[in-house]
Amino acid sequence: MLNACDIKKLMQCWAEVMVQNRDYLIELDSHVGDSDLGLTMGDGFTAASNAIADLDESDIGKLVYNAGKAMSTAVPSTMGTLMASGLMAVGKTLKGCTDLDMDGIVSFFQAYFDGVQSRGKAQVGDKTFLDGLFGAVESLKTDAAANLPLKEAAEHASQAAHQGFLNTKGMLAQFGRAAGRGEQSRDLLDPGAAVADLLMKGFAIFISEKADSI
Amino acid sequence: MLNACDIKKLMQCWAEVMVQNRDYLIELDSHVGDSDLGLTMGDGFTAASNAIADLDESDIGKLVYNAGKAMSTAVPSTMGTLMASGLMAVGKTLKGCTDLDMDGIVSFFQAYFDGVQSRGKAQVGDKTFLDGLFGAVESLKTDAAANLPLKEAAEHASQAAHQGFLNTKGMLAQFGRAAGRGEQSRDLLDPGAAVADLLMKGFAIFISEKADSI
Amino acid sequence: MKKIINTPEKFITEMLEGIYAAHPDLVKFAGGDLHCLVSTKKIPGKVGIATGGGSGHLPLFLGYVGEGMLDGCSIGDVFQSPSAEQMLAVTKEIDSGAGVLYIYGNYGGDILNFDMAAEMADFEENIHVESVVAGEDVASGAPVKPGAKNTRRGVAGIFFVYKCAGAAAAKMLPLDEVKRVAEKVCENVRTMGVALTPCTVPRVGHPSFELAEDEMEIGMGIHGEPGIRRGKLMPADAIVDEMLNKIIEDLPYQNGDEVAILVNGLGATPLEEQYVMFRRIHQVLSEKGINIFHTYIGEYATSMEMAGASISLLKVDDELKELLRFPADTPFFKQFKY
Amino acid sequence: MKKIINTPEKFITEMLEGIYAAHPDLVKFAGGDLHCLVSTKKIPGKVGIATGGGSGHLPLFLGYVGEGMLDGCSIGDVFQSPSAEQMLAVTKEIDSGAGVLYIYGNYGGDILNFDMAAEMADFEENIHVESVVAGEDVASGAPVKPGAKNTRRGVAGIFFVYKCAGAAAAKMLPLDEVKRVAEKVCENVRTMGVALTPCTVPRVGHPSFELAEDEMEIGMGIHGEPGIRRGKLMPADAIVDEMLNKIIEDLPYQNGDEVAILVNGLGATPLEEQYVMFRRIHQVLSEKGINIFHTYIGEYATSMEMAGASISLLKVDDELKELLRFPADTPFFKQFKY
Ligand SMILES: Nc1ncnc2c1ncn2[C@@H]1O[C@H](COP(=O)(O)OP(=O)(O)O)[C@@H](O)[C@H]1O
Ligand SMILES: Nc1ncnc2c1ncn2[C@@H]1O[C@H](COP(=O)(O)OP(=O)(O)O)[C@@H](O)[C@H]1O
Ligand SMILES: [Mg+2]
Ligand SMILES: [Mg+2]
Ligand SMILES: [Mg+2]
Ligand SMILES: [Mg+2]
Repeated sequence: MLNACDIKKLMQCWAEVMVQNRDYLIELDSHVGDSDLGLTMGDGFTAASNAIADLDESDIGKLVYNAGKAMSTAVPSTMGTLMASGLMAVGKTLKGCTDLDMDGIVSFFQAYFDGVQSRGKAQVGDKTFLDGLFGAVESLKTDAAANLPLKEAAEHASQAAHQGFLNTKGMLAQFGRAAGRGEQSRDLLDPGAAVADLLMKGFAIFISEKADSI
Repeated sequence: MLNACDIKKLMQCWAEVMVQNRDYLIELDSHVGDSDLGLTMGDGFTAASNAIADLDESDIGKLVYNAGKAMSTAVPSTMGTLMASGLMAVGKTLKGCTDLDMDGIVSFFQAYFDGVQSRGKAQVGDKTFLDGLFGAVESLKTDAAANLPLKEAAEHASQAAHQGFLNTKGMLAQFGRAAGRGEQSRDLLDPGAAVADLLMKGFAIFISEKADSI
Repeated sequence: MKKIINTPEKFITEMLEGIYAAHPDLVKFAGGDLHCLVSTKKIPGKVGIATGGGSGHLPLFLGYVGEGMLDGCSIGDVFQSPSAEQMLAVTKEIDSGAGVLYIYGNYGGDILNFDMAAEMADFEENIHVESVVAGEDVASGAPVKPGAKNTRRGVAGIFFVYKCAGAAAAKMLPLDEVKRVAEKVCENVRTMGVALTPCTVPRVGHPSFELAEDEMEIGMGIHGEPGIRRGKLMPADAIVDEMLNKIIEDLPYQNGDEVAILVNGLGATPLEEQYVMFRRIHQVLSEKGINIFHTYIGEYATSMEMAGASISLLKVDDELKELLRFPADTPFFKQFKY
Repeated sequence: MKKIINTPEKFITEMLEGIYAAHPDLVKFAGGDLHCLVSTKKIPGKVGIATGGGSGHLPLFLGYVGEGMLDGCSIGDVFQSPSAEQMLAVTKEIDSGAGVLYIYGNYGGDILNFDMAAEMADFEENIHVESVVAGEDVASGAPVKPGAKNTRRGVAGIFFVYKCAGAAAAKMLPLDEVKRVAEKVCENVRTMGVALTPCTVPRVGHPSFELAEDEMEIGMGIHGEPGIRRGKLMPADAIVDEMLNKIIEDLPYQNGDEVAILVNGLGATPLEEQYVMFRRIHQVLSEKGINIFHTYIGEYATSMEMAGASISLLKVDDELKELLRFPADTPFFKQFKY
C-alpha cells in the first residue's frame, strides 16, 4: 500500500532518476530534436517533487495534481506539458484516495497514460512516450490480475517499458521533431519513450527500496 | 645607366619581392593593423608593373607616373595610396628622361620620398614608411657624391633602409592604425618601413642582377 | 561556449529586462510576468494577434510586436515553449472584443500549450481564439496534402504570416478574414535553410551538434534539427541552387509567378554573404521567369550564434502585395508603405 | 574560414550585385562602377552627404544611404579604402548645388583618399566639399585635445553622425550647418567595443588574430586592431561595467546628462546577448543619474563574423534630439518620427 508520503518519495525518486540521466536524455534528444529533454525532465520532475514535498496533504490525487501543475509551468516543452497532463489526469482520477493498493497503482499509471494521450493525440505505435508506457501498464494489469507481489510487478513493468523503448527503433515518427525526418526517423530510438523507461525504472527502484526497508 | 626597359624590370622586380613577402607583411601588419599590407603591396606593385609592362614608352617619367596611377586605383589603402603618390611624384620629376645616371637615380628616390611625405604629411621619426626610406636616400646621396659604383651604392642603400626599418622599434607611432595604440606602439616594428626595406632590397637585387648580366 | 551573459539560468530573464528597458514606448509585460510581452498600443475593436515560442531566435518572435504586426507574444526559455498560463495572460491582455488569432510555428511543445491556452481562453475568459500553425520548411517532412497533418517545421517564413495577417488586422478585418489571410500565406510560403556552425543552448553548455571545418548541413532546422544532407561546404551559388530548387519544386513556383523573398541570416552569417546569396537567387528566378515583388534581407529568425542562412519564397497576389506594402513599426521591423 | 561565398576575389563584386538587385528602388550606382553607390532620390538644393570605407562592416557604410541619412557611399574591398576616383564619382553624382559633406572614419587610407577626392572635386568639378572625420573609440589613442590631431578610430558611433547630419541636410540646412551638426555629434559621442572571436578577411583566408576559448579582448577595433586588455571572458555585467566606465569618464558624461545609446553587435553576437548587456547599461546609467533619451540596438557596424559588441553613448541636447527623432528610410535603417 502506498500513502501520500510514499507518493512524495516516488516523486522525489523520479526527480533523482531524471537528474541522473540528464546527459543520457540530452544525448538521445540530440539525434532527433533539440537536445533539451535532459534539462526539461530533470527540472520538471524536480519542480513537481519540490511543489509537494512540504505539502501537508494526505489526498494522493491532490498531491499528484499539484505536482503536475508545477511541472506544467516549470517546463512547458512537449514532454513537459505531456508529463504535466499525465500527472494532472492521475490527480483527477485519484482525487480523494489516501492509499493505493495494487489496483490503485494500476489506475495511477493508466490515468497517466490516458492523460498524455488525450493531450497529445498520438496512438501506440506512433513512436512516442506512449510506446514506452503502454507495455508497462499492460504488464501491471496482468500482474495485478495474477496477484503477483508489487515488487515483482514493478520489476516486470520496468522491463516492459524498457522493451517498449527499444521497440521504438523501427517505428515511423508521427509526432514531434522526429516526424520532420520522415523515413529516416525509423533508425532512431524515441527519447520520450526513454522517459517512460526511466519512470518505470524509478518506480521499480522506489518499490524495491521500500520493500527492503520494511 | 637605367633606361625605360630597366625601369619596367625594376617594377617587375618590386612586384615579385612584394608577392614573395606577402605573408611576412601580413604578419607584421597583423600586430599593428589590419593584416592587409601583404595583399595590398603584392597587388599594388603587380598592378603597377602590369600597367607598364607592355607600354611602348621610352619616357621614364611617363612610365612611372602610369605605374603610380595603376597602383592608386588597384589598392587604395594607406600604403597603396602613399606608394601611388610616391610613384606619381617620381613620374612628374623625371618626365622627359629616357636614361637615369647616378644622379637620376638619386632624384628618383628623393621624389618618391617627397611624394609620400606631401600626401601623408608625416615627419621622419613618426614611425612610418618614411623612416625606412629616409636613410636609403641619404645613403644614395653620399655614395653618389663619393662616386661609388651603383651596385655598391644600392647595397648600402638597402642596408640603410633595413636599419631604418629596425629603428622604427622604439618610435612612437603618430600615423595609421598603430597611432591608436599610443605608447604601446613603441614595441613594434613599423610595417610600412618594412616596405621601404623591401623596395631597396628589390632595387639592390635588380642592380646586382643587371651588373652580373653585363 | 563564448557568450556575453551572466549565468545561463538568468539569461532569458535578463534579456527580457533589457528589452523592456530599451523599448518602454513600444512594449510592456502583462500579468506581472516578463514572459508575457504585449504592445503598448491597444486598438479597440481590432483582432488581436498573439504569437509565442522559445527564446533564442531574435528578432523572432517578440521583435515583431508592434503597429501593423503582432499584439503580443509569450516567451519561453531558450528553444522552449512558453507555458499555457503565459499564453493565456497575453491573450487576455490583447483581446479587445474582436477575438484573438494565434500564429505560431509547428512544434510539438508549442502546439500542446497553445491548444491548452485556447481552451482556457474560450472556456474561462470567453475569448474567441483561432489558431494558424506555420510549417513551411521543405527540408522537413513531406509536402502537405490537403486535410493531412503538416509535419513541417515552422521557420523564418512565419515573418510573412505575421506581416500579412498583421496588416489585415490593422485594416480592421474580422477574425475569420485575418485567419484566412494567415492561412493563405502559410499555403504560399516555403523555406529552406543551411547551417555552417552549431549554436549552444546556454544551459546545455556545449554545441548541440558538430560540423567539421569544411562541412555544412543543408536543410537544418533552427534548433539544430538534422537536415537533408551533410556535405562539404560548397560555393555560394551551388548552395543557393540546391536550396532554391527544392523550394521552387515544392509549391511549385512557376514561370509568371510573382514572389516576395526573405533571405534570413541565422545569427552569425554576415549580411555581405546574404547578399552574395541573393545575387544568385535573383539570377535563378530571372532565368525561370519568376518575378520578384519585394526582397527582405537580414536577420529575421535566428538560432542564436549559428552561422547559416535560410531562403523563403512567398507567392503573392494583389491581396498579399497590398498587405506586404502596409507600414509596420515594431522594435525590429520597421517599414514605410511601399 | 567558413563563409557562404563563391571566391574571395569576387566576394565584394557579387555582394554589390546582390545589393543592387535587392534594392532597385532605393539605390543605384554611379559612373558605371558598382563601388559607387548613390540614392535613387536626389533632392535639388539639398546638401549631399557622402561616406565611404572598406567593406565588411554591413550595414555600415552603404546601408545608411537613403532618405534622411546619406546620399552616396564609395565602397572599398574588405577593410580597404575605396579609391579617390570612386569617391569623386559619388561626389559628382550627389552634388545638387549645395555642396557635399564627407563623413568617414579616422583611418589612414580613407583620409588620404578622401583628401585626394576633395581636392579633385574642388579643382576639377568646382564642387564645394567639406569633411568630418569621426574617431570616437576610447580604446584607441588619447582623449582628443582641442586643436590636436585625433588618433582615435572611428567605429559604430558614426551612425549617430550620419543620423543627425542626415536629418539636418534633409531639413535643407546649408553645408556649414550640416557640418557643424556632424562635428557636434563627433564631439559628444564615445564608443568602446569588446571582441570574443576574430573574423577572417576572405582573401587572407585565416583569422587575423586568435583568442583562446575562454578569452575576450576589451577595446578591440572593428578590423581586429588590438584593444586595451586581453583577459578571461567575464560575466556580461562585468564586461559592460568596464566598457561603460571608460566611456563615461572619457567625455565625461555626468549626472543630469541625457544620452542616446547604441548597442551594436559585431556580427556574430546574438541580439539576446546585446539585450543582456543593455540591461546592465540601463542599471549603471540610472545609478549615475544619466538619463536615456533613446536606445538603438542591433547590428549597426559589424566586423563580418566577429563575435562581440560595442557600446556608444551620445550626449544629446534639444537640437540633437530633434535630429535623432527625424524619420529615416534606408535599406538597413528605417525609423518613423518618434
Ligand atoms: N503528441 C505526442 N504524444 C505523445 N508523445 C509525444 C508527442 N509528441 C512528442 N512526443 C514525445 O515527446 C518527445 C520529445 O519531447 P521534447 O524533447 O520535450 O520535445 P521538444 O523539445 O520538441 O519540445 C518525443 O520523443 C516523443 O516521445
Ligand atoms: N601619413 C603617413 N605617411 C607615411 N606613411 C604612413 C602614413 N600613415 C601610415 N603610414 C604607413 O602605412 C603603414 C600601414 O599601411 P597599410 O597597412 O596600408 O595601412 P591601412 O591598412 O591601415 O590602410 C604604416 O605601417 C606606416 O608605415
Ligand atoms: Mg527536445
Ligand atoms: Mg594595413
Ligand atoms: Mg524543446
Ligand atoms: Mg588596410
